[in-house]
Amino acid sequence: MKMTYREAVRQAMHEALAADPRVFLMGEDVGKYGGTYACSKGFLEEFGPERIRDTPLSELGFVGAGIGAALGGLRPIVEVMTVNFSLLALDQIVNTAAALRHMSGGQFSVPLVLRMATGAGRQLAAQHSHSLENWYAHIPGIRVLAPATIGDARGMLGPALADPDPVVIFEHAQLYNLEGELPADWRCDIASAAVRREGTDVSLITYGGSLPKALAAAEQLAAEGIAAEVIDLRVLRPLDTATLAASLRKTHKAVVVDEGWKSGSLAAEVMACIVEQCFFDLDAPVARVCSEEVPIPYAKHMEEAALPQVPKIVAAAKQVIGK
Amino acid sequence: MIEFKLPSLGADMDEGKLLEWKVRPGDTVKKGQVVAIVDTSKAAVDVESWSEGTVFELLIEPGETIPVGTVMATLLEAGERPETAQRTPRPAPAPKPAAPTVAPAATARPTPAVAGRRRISPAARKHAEELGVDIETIAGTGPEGAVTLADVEQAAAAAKVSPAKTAAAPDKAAEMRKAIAAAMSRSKREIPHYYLSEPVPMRRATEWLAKANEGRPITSRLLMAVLQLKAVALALRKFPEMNGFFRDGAFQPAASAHIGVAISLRQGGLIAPAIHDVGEKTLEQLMLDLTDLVKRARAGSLRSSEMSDPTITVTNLGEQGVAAVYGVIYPPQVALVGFGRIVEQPWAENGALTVVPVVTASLAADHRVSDGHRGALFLAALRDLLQQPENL
Amino acid sequence: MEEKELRAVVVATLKAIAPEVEEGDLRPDRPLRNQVDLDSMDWLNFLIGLHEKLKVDIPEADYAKLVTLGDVLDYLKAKLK
Amino acid sequence: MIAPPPAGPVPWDKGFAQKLLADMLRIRRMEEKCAELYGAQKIRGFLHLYIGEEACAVGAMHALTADDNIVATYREHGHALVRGVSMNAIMAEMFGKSAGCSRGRGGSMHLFDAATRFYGGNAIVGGGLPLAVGFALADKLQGRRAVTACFFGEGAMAEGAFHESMNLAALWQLPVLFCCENNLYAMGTALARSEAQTDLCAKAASYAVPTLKADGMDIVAVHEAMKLAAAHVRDGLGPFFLELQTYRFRAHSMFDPELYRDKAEVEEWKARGPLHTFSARLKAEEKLTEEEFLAFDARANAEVQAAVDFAEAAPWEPVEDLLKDVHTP
Repeated sequence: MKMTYREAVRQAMHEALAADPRVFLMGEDVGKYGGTYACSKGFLEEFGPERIRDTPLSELGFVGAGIGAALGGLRPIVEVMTVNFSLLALDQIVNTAAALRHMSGGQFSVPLVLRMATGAGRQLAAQHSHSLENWYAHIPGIRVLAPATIGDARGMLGPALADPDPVVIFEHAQLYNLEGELPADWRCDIASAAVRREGTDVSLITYGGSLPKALAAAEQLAAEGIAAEVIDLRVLRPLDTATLAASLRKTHKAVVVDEGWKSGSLAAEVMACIVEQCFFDLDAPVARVCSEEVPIPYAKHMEEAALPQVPKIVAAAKQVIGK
Repeated sequence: MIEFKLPSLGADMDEGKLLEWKVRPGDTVKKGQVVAIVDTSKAAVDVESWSEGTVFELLIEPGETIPVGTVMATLLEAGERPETAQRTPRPAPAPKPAAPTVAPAATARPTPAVAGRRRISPAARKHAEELGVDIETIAGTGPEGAVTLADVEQAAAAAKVSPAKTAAAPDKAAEMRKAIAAAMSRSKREIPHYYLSEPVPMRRATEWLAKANEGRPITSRLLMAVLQLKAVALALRKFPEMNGFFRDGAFQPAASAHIGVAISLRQGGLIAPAIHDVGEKTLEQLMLDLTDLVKRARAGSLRSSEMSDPTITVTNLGEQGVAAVYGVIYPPQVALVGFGRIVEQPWAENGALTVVPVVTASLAADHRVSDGHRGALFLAALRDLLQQPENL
Repeated sequence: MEEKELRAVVVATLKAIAPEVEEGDLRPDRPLRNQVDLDSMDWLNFLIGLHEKLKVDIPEADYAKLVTLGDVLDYLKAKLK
Repeated sequence: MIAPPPAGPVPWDKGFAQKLLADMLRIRRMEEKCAELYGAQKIRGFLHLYIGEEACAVGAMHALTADDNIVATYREHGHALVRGVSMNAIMAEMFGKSAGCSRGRGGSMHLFDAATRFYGGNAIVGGGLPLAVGFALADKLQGRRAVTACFFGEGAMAEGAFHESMNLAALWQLPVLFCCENNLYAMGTALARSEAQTDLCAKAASYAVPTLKADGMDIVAVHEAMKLAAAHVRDGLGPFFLELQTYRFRAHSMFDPELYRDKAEVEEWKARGPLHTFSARLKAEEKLTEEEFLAFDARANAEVQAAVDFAEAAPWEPVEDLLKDVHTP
């Protein structure tokens, strides 16, 4: 069945709200406005204002409230419009949601799902174009997901809500308009990475909004006789290093594509894992293609120069292959 | 004629579906008037006209989805008459506003090859061990001359294909040629060489050597080369700037003189493995070391440590060569001493002319580390040492 | 020792050091070191080889006499009498 | 709450009154052109227009001096223009050109201009408030007699930044003029669905800060109230909270479906629009003729067209400058 990524997110939330009365949706303009990215259009009319709660612009406040409600026996889905605004709520996420189970000696768990848009590419300039998944993937106590396909957008929410601990779902803003077939086996786990394209010459490792670029790069490389394998991390914490190792044992070369800034990026963590676990399988230094380390500029050609692009991925792949 | 195009109605909107026209051909339109309702992926939105005129043609039917910028309708400007106006064909999608193309910034290349330690990938090293291939003899074809898996597999295959050692030799020689080429071109690219030479009268040295060898069985006879090596090592004590490595933009003097001895291999190629601590060894010990080194070099069983840690190199053309040799320094070393052929030459001394065996000693040195003046003093010291063989 | 046998020993010793040498190519009347690339170490090893096989001592002073293959053979014949 | 200024005839001479009217017209025509340019994909990203709220920026800015600091929000084109940033530089910025006031890097939401102490828009709701407190602190500690005026919408009053900034400013008696442009909707959420206490002055007063409310559609009321507030702050009597009740005639940004308000309400506010009510009042008091109005309008449209031509012709920033001005790339 053909649908957009946005529609897949909507169906996932609709199914959760219909199936479990404990589930409710809270966030800025999720109700009357239908959601900034129209993922909750029609929910207010169907489920009522108690379970579809528009919030004031108080990110720290309503994310903290979401944590409290989860502790109080509900299953909240809190939508923080974008990762850019989640910075205001980081204290509640890091110091309460992530730490509580351990801090309370195992007494409490926080079954909260946080959804937020992420990434750049629409000329929204520096304050609205962040890609900070790596900040969240740094924190023990929360699971971090990056659905990059229609199937994952539809399938990840269920298991995330069933998880007794906090789960943060990053939806890249450029993916909402992605259109495609919903695979029959959309039900999925939230623990493993996925091989989106088999290959033997180099492993392109990526996640979220960069997956389409990595697949396009693999397409170009194939035309030049280079068989690139594309790995979609899906889960940014904990990283599925087993899938990475299996791929490296085959290709011996890797390029990590990550829209975050290079220093301390998720790409850096993936590279560290590869060097730690696959050192003797490496036939070339691991390369990475990240955003240029600059606040994302507004002008289109400057934003494009700052972000990872297909030509850069192809060049990096050729470099590690020594072509 | 005014073309009314589908405007962009949002940051993440590339196309829109026309739901309803709010005007019909012949209607007049004022600035800011809503003329249509278009469904973006998020909501139905009123679309205004920014120009004034009378509607002439509606080119898109409700229900059609068109990309942003597509001509949807045409308006007649004041004074234009429908009869004379020219009909517009079905809309072709408007081209995207052009922005300058972006050259892909080159990804950061790994730091340039640091000479000395050879660049061998972990996988290649492991695979070589598994196949029992000596990794040191494999020239790299990977990035920056690194030895890669493919190089190991090719070398292993080559070894398997030709059982006779010599048959494999040409491959090995070709690979060695590549390694030498890489080192030499890097040297010429990075090291600002300066060259000096000095003729050295060798009568006293040759006489001393002949007398020394008289009392020795043939198996422990000394060659002139060891005298020359020892002289170089002793001279280096007063000129440390000739002995060491130039790495990461700075000179690192070596604690002792590990002298690389240039050895030519029978099937072609040249390597310069090191004799360690030459300054501290007797001539007899140096002769033993030299003999062993040449034998193992030619048998291809040198240890990798011997290959990569000489702090200076001496090249000696022996009896067949020419009068003088000006060599190319082996990076990361900073100097190379050359000895030409010992030749009988007329020599003026205290006004009298005699015939004396003479060798031309030459120095190629790295001008980043030492200057001609110090180089000349070093050669002079070498000249004086060679004329006191008894002190070597 | 017969002339032919002596010649075989000399050539074998030479090939041990310079495998690429072909006996047929060696001209007995032309300087040996112009026909075969022998540096000072090779030459010393060649003489050491002859010394060990033929139990003959070759003082350094005599080196000058050993220019052609013929010289070497004559010198050794004289030594072996 | 201090009594609002008396109604009655326009208490200004013809020249001053016409100056303010002209400024409102300049903003209106610029913003209308921006809506058109957004449709034509010349302006991209997010665009928040000020149509309907012009009286606030014009009335307020004319009560401030060159020494004062200005901190605004992403709905900032009007504030920047009246503060003195050239329309050419603003338009070029929205085109993403290097001749823009932020060299094409900020776009509509991030206009900056050191010369006029215009410390920018801000895309984070309430993001500018703590900044304003800082400017005021610096001025106070350096004995610099100036007002820091920060503009924000009623939506920002739900952010922690608002409460923390108000308290700091009140606690340390800092020269901050909190100017709230209450346009009744925070994007898609009406005031009553966002604030328990919808009387914004009462909320602000809880920080022991004097407050004043004025009709944001009446430029006279806005200007006179702002003069009072600015004088209070400039005299070192501590911060001041001014609420300007206004309304945006267009969507929050380009475009939202405006499901959250009905069309009748929009028309009702349009009837009280700042431009035509003020020009009618001036005509009635013989301080403006129709010809003069048409002349101001023509001049405004010419200025807009010149700005568009300037922006169209201005060069793009060279890609090689991507990492310029970032301290530790």
